[in-house]
Amino acid sequence: MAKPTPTLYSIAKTFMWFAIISLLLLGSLVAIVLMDHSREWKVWQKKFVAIKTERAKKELAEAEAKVDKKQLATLAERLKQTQMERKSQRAEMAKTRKELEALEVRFAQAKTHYQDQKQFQDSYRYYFEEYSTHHDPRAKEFQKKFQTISPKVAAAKKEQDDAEKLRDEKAAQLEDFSAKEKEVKKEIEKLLAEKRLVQGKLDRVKPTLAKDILNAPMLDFLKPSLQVQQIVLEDLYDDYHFAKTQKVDRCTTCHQGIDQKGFEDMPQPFRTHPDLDLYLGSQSPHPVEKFGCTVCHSGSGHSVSFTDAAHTPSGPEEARQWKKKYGWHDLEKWEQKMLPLEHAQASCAKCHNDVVEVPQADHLNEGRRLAAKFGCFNCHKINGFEERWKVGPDLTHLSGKVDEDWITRWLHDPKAFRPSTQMPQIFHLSNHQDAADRERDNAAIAAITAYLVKNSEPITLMAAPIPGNPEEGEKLVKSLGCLGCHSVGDAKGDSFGPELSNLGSKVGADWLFTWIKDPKHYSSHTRMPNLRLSDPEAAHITAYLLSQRNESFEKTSIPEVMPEVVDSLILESFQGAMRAQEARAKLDQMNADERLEFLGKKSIAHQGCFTCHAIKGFEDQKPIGADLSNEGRKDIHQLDFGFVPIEHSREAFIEQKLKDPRIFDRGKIRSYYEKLRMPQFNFTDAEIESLTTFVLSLTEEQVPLQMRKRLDLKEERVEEGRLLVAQFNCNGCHTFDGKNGTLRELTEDPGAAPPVLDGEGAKVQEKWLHEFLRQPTVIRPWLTYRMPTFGLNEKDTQALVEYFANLSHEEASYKGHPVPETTPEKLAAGQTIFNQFQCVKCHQLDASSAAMGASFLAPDLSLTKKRLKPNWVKAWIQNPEALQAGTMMPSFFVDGQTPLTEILGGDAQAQIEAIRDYLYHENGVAKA
Amino acid sequence: MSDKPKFDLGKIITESQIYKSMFRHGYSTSERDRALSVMTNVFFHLHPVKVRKSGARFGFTWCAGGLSFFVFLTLVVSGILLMFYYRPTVEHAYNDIMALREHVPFGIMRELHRWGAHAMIITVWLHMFRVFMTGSYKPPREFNWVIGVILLVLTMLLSFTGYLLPWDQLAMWAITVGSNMARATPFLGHEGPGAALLALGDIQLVHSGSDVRFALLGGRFVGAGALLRFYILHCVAIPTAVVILMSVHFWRIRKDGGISGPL
Amino acid sequence: MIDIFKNFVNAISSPVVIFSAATAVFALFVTFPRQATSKPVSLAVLIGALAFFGLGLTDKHFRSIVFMPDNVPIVGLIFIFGYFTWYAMRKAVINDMRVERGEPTVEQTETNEKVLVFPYLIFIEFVTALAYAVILVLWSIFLKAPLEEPANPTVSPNPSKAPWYFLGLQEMLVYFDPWIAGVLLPTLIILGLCAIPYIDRDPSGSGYYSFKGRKAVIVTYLFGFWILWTLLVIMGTFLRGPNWNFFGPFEAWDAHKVVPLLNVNLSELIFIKWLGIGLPKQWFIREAPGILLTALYLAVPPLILARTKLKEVYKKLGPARYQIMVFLLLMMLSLPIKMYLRWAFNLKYIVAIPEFFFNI
Amino acid sequence: MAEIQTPPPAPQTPAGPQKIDRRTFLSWTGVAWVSFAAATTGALSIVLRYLFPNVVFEPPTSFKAGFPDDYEIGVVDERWKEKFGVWLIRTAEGMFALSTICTHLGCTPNWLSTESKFKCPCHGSGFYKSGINFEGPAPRPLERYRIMRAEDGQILIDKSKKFQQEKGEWNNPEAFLTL
Repeated sequence: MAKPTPTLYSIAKTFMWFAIISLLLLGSLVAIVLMDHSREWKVWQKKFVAIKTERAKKELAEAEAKVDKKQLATLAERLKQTQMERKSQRAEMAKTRKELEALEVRFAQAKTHYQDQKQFQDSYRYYFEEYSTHHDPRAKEFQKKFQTISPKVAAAKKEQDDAEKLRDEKAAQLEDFSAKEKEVKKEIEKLLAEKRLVQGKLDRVKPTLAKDILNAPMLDFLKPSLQVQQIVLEDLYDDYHFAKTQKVDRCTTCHQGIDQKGFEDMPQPFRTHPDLDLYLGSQSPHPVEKFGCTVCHSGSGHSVSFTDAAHTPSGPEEARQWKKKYGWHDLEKWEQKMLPLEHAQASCAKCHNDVVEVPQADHLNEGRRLAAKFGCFNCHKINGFEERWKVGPDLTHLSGKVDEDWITRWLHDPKAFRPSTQMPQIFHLSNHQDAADRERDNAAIAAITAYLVKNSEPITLMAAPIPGNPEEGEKLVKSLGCLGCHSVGDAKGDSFGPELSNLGSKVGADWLFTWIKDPKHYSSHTRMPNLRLSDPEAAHITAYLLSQRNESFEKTSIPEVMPEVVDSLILESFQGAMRAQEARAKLDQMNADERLEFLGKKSIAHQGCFTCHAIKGFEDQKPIGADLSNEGRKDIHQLDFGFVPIEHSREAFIEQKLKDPRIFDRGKIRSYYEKLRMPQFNFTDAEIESLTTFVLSLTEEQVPLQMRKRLDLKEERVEEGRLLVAQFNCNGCHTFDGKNGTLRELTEDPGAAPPVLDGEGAKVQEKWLHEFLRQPTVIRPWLTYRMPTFGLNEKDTQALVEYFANLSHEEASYKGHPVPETTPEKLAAGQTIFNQFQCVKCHQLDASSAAMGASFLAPDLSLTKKRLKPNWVKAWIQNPEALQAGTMMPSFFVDGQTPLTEILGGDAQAQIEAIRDYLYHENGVAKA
Repeated sequence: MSDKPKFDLGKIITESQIYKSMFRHGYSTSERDRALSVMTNVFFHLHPVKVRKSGARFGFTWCAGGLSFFVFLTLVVSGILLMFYYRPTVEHAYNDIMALREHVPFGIMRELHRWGAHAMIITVWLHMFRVFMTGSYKPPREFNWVIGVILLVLTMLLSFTGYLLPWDQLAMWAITVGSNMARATPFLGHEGPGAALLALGDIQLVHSGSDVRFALLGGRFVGAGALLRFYILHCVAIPTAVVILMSVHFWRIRKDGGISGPL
Repeated sequence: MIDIFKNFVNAISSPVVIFSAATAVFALFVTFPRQATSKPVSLAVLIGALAFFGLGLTDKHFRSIVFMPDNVPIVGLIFIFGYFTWYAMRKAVINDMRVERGEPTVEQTETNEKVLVFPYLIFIEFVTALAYAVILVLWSIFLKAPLEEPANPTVSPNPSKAPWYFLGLQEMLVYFDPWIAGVLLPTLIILGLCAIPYIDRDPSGSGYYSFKGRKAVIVTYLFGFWILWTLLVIMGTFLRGPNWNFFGPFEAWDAHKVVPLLNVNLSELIFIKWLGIGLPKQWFIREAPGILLTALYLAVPPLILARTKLKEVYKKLGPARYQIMVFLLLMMLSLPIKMYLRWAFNLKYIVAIPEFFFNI
Repeated sequence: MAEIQTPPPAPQTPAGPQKIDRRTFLSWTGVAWVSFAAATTGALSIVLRYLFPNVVFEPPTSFKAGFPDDYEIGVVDERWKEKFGVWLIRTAEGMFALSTICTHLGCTPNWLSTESKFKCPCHGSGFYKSGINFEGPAPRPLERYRIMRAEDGQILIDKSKKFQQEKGEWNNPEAFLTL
């Protein structure tokens, strides 16, 4: 016997290990499958299915209740009857059916035969044509074939048609047997239609065993009912730096009810979008399949888990809840987190970037308005706001206006003089609280004052020729229209211009008199218009405005400035630019006044006063603020949160910055010039929120052109105009373009208020409007308010004319509007009607002799020809109420009927035209 | 002519340590060295040291099998080089092929690859033809014949998957026509016989989104998914299988008695 | 003169003529291999083929199709395979004659002599590889790889063709449904090829060229390869134009060509045309004749042949192998059968159950 | 393999420390091979399942096609052909949506309005306006898609549900929108 080969271990035992390890492998595979199958979003989808099923069941019950049971029973009875009837005709039906079958066969045969023949005919035709083109002798052969077969085809066709006709007839005959039955069935169906519809809906949504199987692990590729939903956005892109990739939003995977009505009260994520008419709806301007979600809300559209989608809580409270409920955490590595809901409007600006106001985005618009009002763009670079005005007054001739002490006191605390002022607090803020910094601030203020006074250019001032009467002045201020821009004392007006209180503590009489007589004399760039005041008017107003003083402000003490503080600040400012010895030497060359002036210049440059105010010596300085062009997308790590314990998010930073601009210096050791410089505006919380939205809206993200709101020429013109309207505060007086005029609101008698300008473009002739804007004339003599002269340049004037025209969907034309052709008869008729209607009763030529109240007075009709568009006049006479709601102009032609049946055959249209022609006629109204 | 020892470069090389470390034999016409050169060389080792005279003749083998292997190697090399310039995405694929035509240095690589692919199909067919005509599939070589048939199929699949990659009309529609046949696979294709029987209630289980064609194309039609899948099949999956089967094929030639010959 | 020739060729060009003619030529070739491979005949065939090709190149339509970049390999393939078929057959004929004379075959004379692989075999392989490299480089220099317009899923080119090596299958689609032409038949081809060594186990004829002793096997293989595969590839590549219409080699591919294509199913033939009773509503009654016919086709010949002509084969192979062999052969023959049925009766489907995508 | 079939080591061999009886051995073997086979099959099916992505970047399968009045009676409307692969045909009674995929090999047929038929360029299949095939290799009529009214009254076409004439599915109310 051969020696057995040595063994190493028991084979049998190996199999035990083999079995164990195989079982473990199998187990781990099962684990993989289960892990892969369980996904967060499926939980939500299942919940939504449950909600929808519940609803459908309820609807079904309702639909069932609605079914008329009685009628149903009757119909069922009738159905039975008709069925019986049909059954009685069974034999007959069988016969017909048999006949039909035979006819079917005949038709099938005929059809086959015809098609068979036809294809040969087609083919012969082709070959005949082909060969004859190439002069091939075979052409003849095919011609013959074609000719032979053609009659056969025709015959076959006829046979087919005949057979078809017979068959159809027979089929109809067969149908007739059960026609009544079908009718009844149809009626039953009609009765049950709604129920069936709801039933179908229920069947579609409700969970079933089949659906469970199809959603089971490994099988869920076949036809799962739970599925990731995604919207692939053709024209929107995510910027991945190396390339732009198509945007994909899977938000609807969980937010399943977002674009369906009826889920408004559901908890998230199922709730319907609050504004389906504006967003998501297929008829809305932003249909979901085209815009998706993340282009507005931001976040990670590809993600289907709560945390990875980059949801952003609206506050620490919500954050805590989410952490508990969903295991949410802040996605640090994701740049574009979802915008908190209150700032979602920030995204509007991505596409609506060249309009003054984004429709329906009040929050963003308010932010933009505030930014414009407080002049954020004066210090910061903001795309789209480059060519704006300086928001602060011109300081070129400052000495002519205020004295040194006032400037110093003002700089120390502007709000102490006028609490409503727009001027922010610059000194003595939270990061300048220690004694040394206070000293330095005092020195800087003194230095700035010194610089401003020294660099103020002289200006000639006029003195009032008569002493003013304050009471008269007060009346004038209220009646001339100053309140369209300013609040004065107790009289609340528009807040566009500064509040005119306590001027007695600020300016001199000569300056004020000169200023209100001609604002452009003092400051060529001012937005303050010229009210064409007479000397007495100006004197009265001056007297009135100067009568109010702020005594406590006048009494505030001006802190003393220590020369060594001035020196140290100067030396500190040299740091980095030169060595200490050189700096000292340079300082030593200056005397005390020069030092103060030098420091003043340095401080103005440092604080950026020149960005809002025109100051001599700073004409070409660059703004000092941070570039905000991409602030809405700024990397969080680039924001210096310092040691302030707030959430590290863009919104939190911006809000905090606006609340206390200097707070991020807290706990830091910084030299005077290194400290944060943004001044304190004392915004309210609401203002801060709006401004934050605005700042978040500033991105350089490029939405493809075709997806942006692109303005057509008309809209562009309108936007240009809107900018001017905002700049000159037209809405301070007039109501138009969706905004109420402040002054109009303040006036009790609408007839005495500044006119409504809606439809102005359709109403007045462009040439006239152009002249009027440049040089206003009196149209409504009974009005005390005075249209001011804005000193518009040619470009702005034309822009405004275009604006009004385009706002009324009119083509602006300076060619004038031709006087309508007419006949003497018509003119005569016009005159008759004019007199009969007693037009002159309101449209008086001499308003001063008016015996009626202002609300009944109407413009001088002799201006018509130059001022109004003929078409408008016609429409106006026809139905004034349609053009201007609440007008005092009576409707003479109610429902297109005329009360004067004798004139012009009682034709209302002709009568209206006659009046119009009369108004436009050379010798018309003027003579009357 | 001097008496000095002749300068013999060949000798210097063959007697150097480097040469000897690489080759375990001398370079001479001696029978021993020639035998050793096959035996000790990993590549030549595919062959035995000696073969039947009849089997070594070109007239007998047409060298079709060896040539197929060589063509395969050229395709691997040119294919790898092409991969440096080609991205299998619908955005880039066409442009990258265009680049090979327009400006890539030696873009002729694409022609070498494409015509090489055609050539390989011809040589493989030829090889099979020769093997059949000489009855070389007969026992004991049955199994190697079967492997050969599989290699033939894989060769055609390699060519077929590569056909799509230029992403032009020719490519896309050829693959559309070709892959549409998969729709008709019984039970597994959504238009195949019996597929309609696989249903759960009124829900069809086999439809255009769950059938075998979808698995092949990664989509309901020839699109981005198909391009990527075909690229992976063409460059990785099928070549790997081919290399493995080729190894078995060559190994079995040796084990089954070398190139066939009469008994 | 040339035009008459071209017109003649075009006129007689149709699938049925070409297929029948090729089959006839093939039959002649395998019936008279000695004569067919003799020098005068082979020279004549070669000259004839070259002349046809050369003449063809004067025609612009012929040229445009033959020189389409992806079609060039098929031209090569025709000549290469033509040559090697001739070459293998010639060697076989010589060997057969030697066997007849009682001499050993050429291979047998050398089989016991062994030569060193290095250099003798290696060198052949090396030179062949280099020769191939030269050919490939020249081919690549003179023929640009095609690149058409970018892929467009909405515009299908007319005709849309699969890669050339699959055009045999695409051509089969004219006669069979996709599941047969595209799935069943290819699978059977692969399985059939794999099955060859398990069916043909006769050890004689291994390792040398021979014909006489292996006639049936070689004829079947060559018929399958040349007629059922290569010929269909050639037709699919060169002769199928727009709308998959058939065009002569010198005919312009006119997309508007109209040819009668209307085909009928067996059930329609029987129930409507012959019986005149209309199609039965139930598919299994409607298709009963076709199903029966198919079943008979697959079942009866094996039974009969096992008792008659293939008695010996049956004995040698045993029932299982025999059944597989006959099944494969019948499937192979089903293609020409279906082709001729189409040409003769316009028959579309023998069994047509579109309800289940099941058409034969 | 050979080792597996060998019976447990012969008694004279000094096997492992303790002997395992035949039955235990067989049951271990059984468990081992069954679970191994299951694991292998499982791994393979995971690979197969991996081939079917859960999300596909393909055009949506349903779309809204406007209102019925946008379509002329008797005209084969090709406005959705390019984007969704659908012909909308309005007849006197209603509308139906026809797939633009040839039932032969999936090419896109052309609508030849002069000849009033669909003709597939690939293999010459011809279809009537109704979608019924009448020439060429196409084995069956073109498919129709589900067509219905959306909640807002627009026509909604759902391509995920197909109706085949030869199965009698064209009588399905969702295959034809009665107007």
